[in-house]
Amino acid sequence: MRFLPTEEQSDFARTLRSLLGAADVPAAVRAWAAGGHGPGRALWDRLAATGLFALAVPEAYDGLGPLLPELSLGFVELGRAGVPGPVVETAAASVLLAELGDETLAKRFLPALGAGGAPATLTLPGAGPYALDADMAAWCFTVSEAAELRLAGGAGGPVLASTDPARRLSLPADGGELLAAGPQVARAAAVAGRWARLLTAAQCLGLGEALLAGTVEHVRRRTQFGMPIGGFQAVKHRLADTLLGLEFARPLVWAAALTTAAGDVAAAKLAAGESSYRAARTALQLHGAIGYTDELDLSLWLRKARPLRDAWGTPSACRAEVLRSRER
Amino acid sequence: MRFLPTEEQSDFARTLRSLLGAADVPAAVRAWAAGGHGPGRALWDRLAATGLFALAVPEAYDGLGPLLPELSLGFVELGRAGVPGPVVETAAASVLLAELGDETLAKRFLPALGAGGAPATLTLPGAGPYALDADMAAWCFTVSEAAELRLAGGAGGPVLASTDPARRLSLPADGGELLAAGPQVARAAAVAGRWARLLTAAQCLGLGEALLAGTVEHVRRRTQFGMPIGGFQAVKHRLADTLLGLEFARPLVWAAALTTAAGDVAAAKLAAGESSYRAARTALQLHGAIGYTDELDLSLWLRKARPLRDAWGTPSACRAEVLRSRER
Amino acid sequence: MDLTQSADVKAFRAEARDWLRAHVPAESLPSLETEEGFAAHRAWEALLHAERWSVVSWPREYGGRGVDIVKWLVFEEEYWAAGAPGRVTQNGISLLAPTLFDHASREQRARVLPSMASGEVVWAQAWSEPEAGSDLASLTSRAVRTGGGWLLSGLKTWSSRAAFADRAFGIFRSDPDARRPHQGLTYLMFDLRSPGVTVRPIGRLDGKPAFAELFLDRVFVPDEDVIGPPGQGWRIAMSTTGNERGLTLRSPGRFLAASERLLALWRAAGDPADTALRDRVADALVGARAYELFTWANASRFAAGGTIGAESSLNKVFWSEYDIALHETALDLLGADAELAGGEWAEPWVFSLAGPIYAGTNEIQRDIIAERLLGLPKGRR
Amino acid sequence: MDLTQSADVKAFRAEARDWLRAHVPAESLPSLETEEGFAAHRAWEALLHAERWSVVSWPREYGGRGVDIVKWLVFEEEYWAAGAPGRVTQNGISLLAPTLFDHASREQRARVLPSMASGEVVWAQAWSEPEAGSDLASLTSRAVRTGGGWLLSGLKTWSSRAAFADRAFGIFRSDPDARRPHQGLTYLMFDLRSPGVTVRPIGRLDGKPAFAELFLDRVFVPDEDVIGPPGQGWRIAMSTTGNERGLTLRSPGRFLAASERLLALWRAAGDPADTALRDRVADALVGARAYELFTWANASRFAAGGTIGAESSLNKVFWSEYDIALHETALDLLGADAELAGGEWAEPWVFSLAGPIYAGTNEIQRDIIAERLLGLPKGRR
Repeated sequence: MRFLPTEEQSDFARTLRSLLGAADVPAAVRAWAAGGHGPGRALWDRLAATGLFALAVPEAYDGLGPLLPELSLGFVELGRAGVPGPVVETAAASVLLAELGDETLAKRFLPALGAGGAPATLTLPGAGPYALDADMAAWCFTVSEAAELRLAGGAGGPVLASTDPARRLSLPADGGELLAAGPQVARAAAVAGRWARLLTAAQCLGLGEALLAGTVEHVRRRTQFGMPIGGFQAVKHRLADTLLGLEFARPLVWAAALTTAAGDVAAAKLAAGESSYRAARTALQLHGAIGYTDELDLSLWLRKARPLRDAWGTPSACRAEVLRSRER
Repeated sequence: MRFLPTEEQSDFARTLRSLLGAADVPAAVRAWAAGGHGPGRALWDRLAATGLFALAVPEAYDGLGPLLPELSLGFVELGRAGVPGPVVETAAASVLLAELGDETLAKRFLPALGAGGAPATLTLPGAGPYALDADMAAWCFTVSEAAELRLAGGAGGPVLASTDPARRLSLPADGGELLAAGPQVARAAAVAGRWARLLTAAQCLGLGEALLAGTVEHVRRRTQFGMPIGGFQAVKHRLADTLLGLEFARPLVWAAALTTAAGDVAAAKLAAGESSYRAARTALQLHGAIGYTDELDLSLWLRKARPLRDAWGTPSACRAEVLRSRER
Repeated sequence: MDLTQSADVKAFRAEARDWLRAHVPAESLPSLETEEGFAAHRAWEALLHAERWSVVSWPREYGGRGVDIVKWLVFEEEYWAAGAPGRVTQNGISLLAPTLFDHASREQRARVLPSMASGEVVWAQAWSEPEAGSDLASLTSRAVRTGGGWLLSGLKTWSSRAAFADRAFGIFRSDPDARRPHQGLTYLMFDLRSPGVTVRPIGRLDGKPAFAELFLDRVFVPDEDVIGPPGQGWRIAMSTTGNERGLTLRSPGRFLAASERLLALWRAAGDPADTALRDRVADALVGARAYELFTWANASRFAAGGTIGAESSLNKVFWSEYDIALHETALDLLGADAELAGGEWAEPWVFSLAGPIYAGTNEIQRDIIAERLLGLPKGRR
Repeated sequence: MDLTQSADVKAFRAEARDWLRAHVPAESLPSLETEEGFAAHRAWEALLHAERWSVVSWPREYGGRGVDIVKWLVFEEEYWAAGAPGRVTQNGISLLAPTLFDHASREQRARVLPSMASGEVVWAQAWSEPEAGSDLASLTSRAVRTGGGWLLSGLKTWSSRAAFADRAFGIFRSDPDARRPHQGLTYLMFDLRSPGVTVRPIGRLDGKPAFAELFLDRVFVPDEDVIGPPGQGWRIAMSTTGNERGLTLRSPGRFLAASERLLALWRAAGDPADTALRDRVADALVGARAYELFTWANASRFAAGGTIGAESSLNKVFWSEYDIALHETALDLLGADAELAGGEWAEPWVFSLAGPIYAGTNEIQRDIIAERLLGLPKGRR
């Protein structure tokens, strides 16, 4: 037992981090929010080249996976950089199709999903009605309460503005091609939902870390009353608590990626979602008015924190799952 | 409308405060905890002489009341001083008997209750099974779920130690004289329960104020790292929040004493109970190890805060009542 | 100790309620942080003003009804309970007007207050600078003496609603040689359309231009627009910020109305089995009631000749944290719809997040509470 | 990244579990903060020691099994899951022993460790003084050189379990002329029954004598009981308090077991409709799991040759606040019975309340986290 990322895993995360650090992600996010997907798609292609999306696809279909630990570490970096787009949904759609065990469907969709050439979005029963970025996704999968998997014809209506404008929501179009139905779909959807929840947790963790790092930098620099505000004990303690929350969320994310147990995944999402939203609230308060503007890049992260806290499992839903997973 | 205590009301509170300030209440509390009720009874007699207990008794039965605002202001002082004994229960028993509208029972009990010569204890349906200080009470009233009011023969078993040893709990003896039964008892018990809840809220408020005042004094005096610990911002902010909680609980207690509405009483108990327990936790933390001993008088207040937070209505029960009172 | 209302107050309440019921727009106005919404809100202010509802507590000569604080609180309760629009004139009415009543000349009051009351002139505050936020005394914008007036230069920021407002007020460094940072400051009013003023709107988290930067380059201000003696700006401004934090900034009526809306949302959308959310709805109801009662007690103290000093910091911390908790609860009740920017709770939620920052950060307020109300040692502030 | 256990670890776990199942007393022992309970716990330690379970991570020569940190954590998990008694030897094992391993002579280790492992000698710490709590370096108790040893004088306080313990350890001012407060201190061990020692038990909130004051009046300590070089006590002690805060003070097994007990209580007593309490039970389960996993990650770092420094402050703040939240939840589940001092949750609740105070207050820990882990400016501490 060595409960730490391997050298290889750390290298992969570092590669993504440096790729994203060198890209102008904030510009891509702002363009995305305005409906200009070009820079975001270019970023997506570079991510795909690292093999990121292939980690969710079995080797039999030109993938590298399924490798949830690696994928989770990668999604921490996506969260840290604030990458826009249906990244979680694309990976979850890959899992759904791989779990279905339908050779034809797998061959039809998985190679393109793994190669990153076809961003996909997805709605699942019990996880909210809105599809993320259906206006740009190549495929929009939906699973109904009745366990029917369909390929919807994209967005069924206008984009509904989110409080994070880089999250473009819409209701999937009604109908569409019926791909599969029955208990196997329900089972595969449950697995895909767990992956979506975990990868969102990983994004939250990275997002929270970015918010904390940016705030630490700000309070060391910002001077009021003749001293850096980072020297005030109230500021120090609030940041200490923020770090604490994130540090104890991280191993939960790792463990959930190893066990994929429903209770572990819910615990990871709960802890990462809550601590990253707390990090956002702290960042806003300690930046003061400047943190409240949409001009500072910080706003791109701030606006993401609450929707991601709730996406693929609100804190309340995750707590309920933690106890359900312990029922005898 | 003048939502402030009148001069007369303030004078009454000041009288109690100075009476209790001059008495050695901590010694009485310690003796009480050890089963020695003498000093506590002497204190009780002096309180009775101010007319405190008569405020819960109608004038027709030698009382001065019912005057809930005055009584509530008085109970804030009892809480501040940490007075031991079934003070809330004695007042609530008076209300129960006055509300019953049974002339014989009223004449039998009310004059002695109002004069303070007969401490009484009381259990009501839905408010926990334990009677406070039944081992010393002159009368132990019980109302059953079936709305039977009985005069139990004192404690039905040994004193069960409370985490506040000055609260001596026991189950009332089974049986006893049946005093009344039926809907009138249920109605009177509901009114008595509201008074008990409100007077406990008032006690909590006084208790919290005493804890805050003692802690402020301590942190101004206690020096570490070459300065009073009250100069550290973390300490200052924690005490500021403690004050905030108490300051916003106080008007709720006043208003509930005026309206006696179930929702107002529940709100007062919730706010006063929670803020006084938070004051206790703050007091403990900021006193450090010395706050954790039973030698410091502070411990007498600290140990009371949690049981009083829950007595006659836990925070959860009070929240439920707040919403119930708003049902259409 | 009394909470009963006199017949006179009841009649006033009924009058206000009737008028509001008849006039509050059925559809909510567009956001007042947009040009279109700003104009619509200004029109609403004119309507209010026509019947003397815009500034009920002001003397009649300035457009008010001269009512006491009890009636002002009652009007606010009815105003917000009726779902009436946010007040675009708020910065002038609650920040500048109290200063004018205390420190301005009769001529200034007569010139400035009526058009403020009618919404014809909407005022923005010009306090903060990039390097002077919490540490307001460190501001560097200058007022330089010139013939018949002053020339303002410098950069002001976080000027709420300045994107669409008409005039602004603030303090400027008029004596750069003063020994201490809060000396040598002067309180002035100026026109946002004067030569030398450049207004750059700044987008809020939700993208709306809720405030602006003001670039000032030798902006002329005549002597008649100086409030109080030159050099006394800090003292004068502090009575204004005291006010901003105090009784008049956030009336209990707002939170009573918001908690009722939350209760309605809970009844409509809440899962009755979810006691975790139920408890938070209960806390919102209790908090609004506590704030209402705390305010009645303070109003009674006021009426009895008392003053409100550092207690206003308790007020500020309470309502700002309360407001966030209430809106977070609403969003949690909405589930997946919480995220929709067009929902009725989204904009007030974004607005609530700023509460602990503006009008003196809550960190500063807690310092004030600890030092002035509890007597703890002063920090290095 | 791996959480699987080797066959060897599994076998060790099974052996520990079997032994504990066979030997843990069916009835819980009386409180170890009473004389009777102290004796019962000492007897339990002897039983543990007889089968080398009392100090599994120590070398065999001192009574241990020489197992690595993974097996130590596994043993702790099994120990607490089995409902085994609190460890009366804990202060010696977790505070003094690490110092002895790092700084003592071979002779000292051979003399002190075996009787510590068996519970024959129970150790108390003697750190704090009335005026030196968080600010430990300001201590004034003295060690004065004398023939063949030192004479200790002064007053130590908050000495946990010293009411019934045998020996104590602490630091004393041996050079009153040292230039800085943390210089000129010496680390010594002494007998609580030596002439000149007066032990005054101090009652805890629940009345139990959980700690004591130690009045020392020229208490003789032979040179053989000085640990490390005289004058180096601060450096040596800091490695101990670092340890107290760190990996070994509160093993995840304790909290995993406590959260399981809470879950059982929830199933037995909880109202399934009360999701507010359900959420807090869920938080307790998640917190225990987080603490377990955080510890596995740190143990892996350890095993890879890393060290744990200021991270131990994260640990301390987490478990101390977690512990209170867990016990508050349990009490809230108990309703009216929460108040009964004889209930199984009452004593651990009282104990949990001290968590944010001892072993370095959480205020100090947060300062350390902010300064050493986040690089924020040092305060005036």
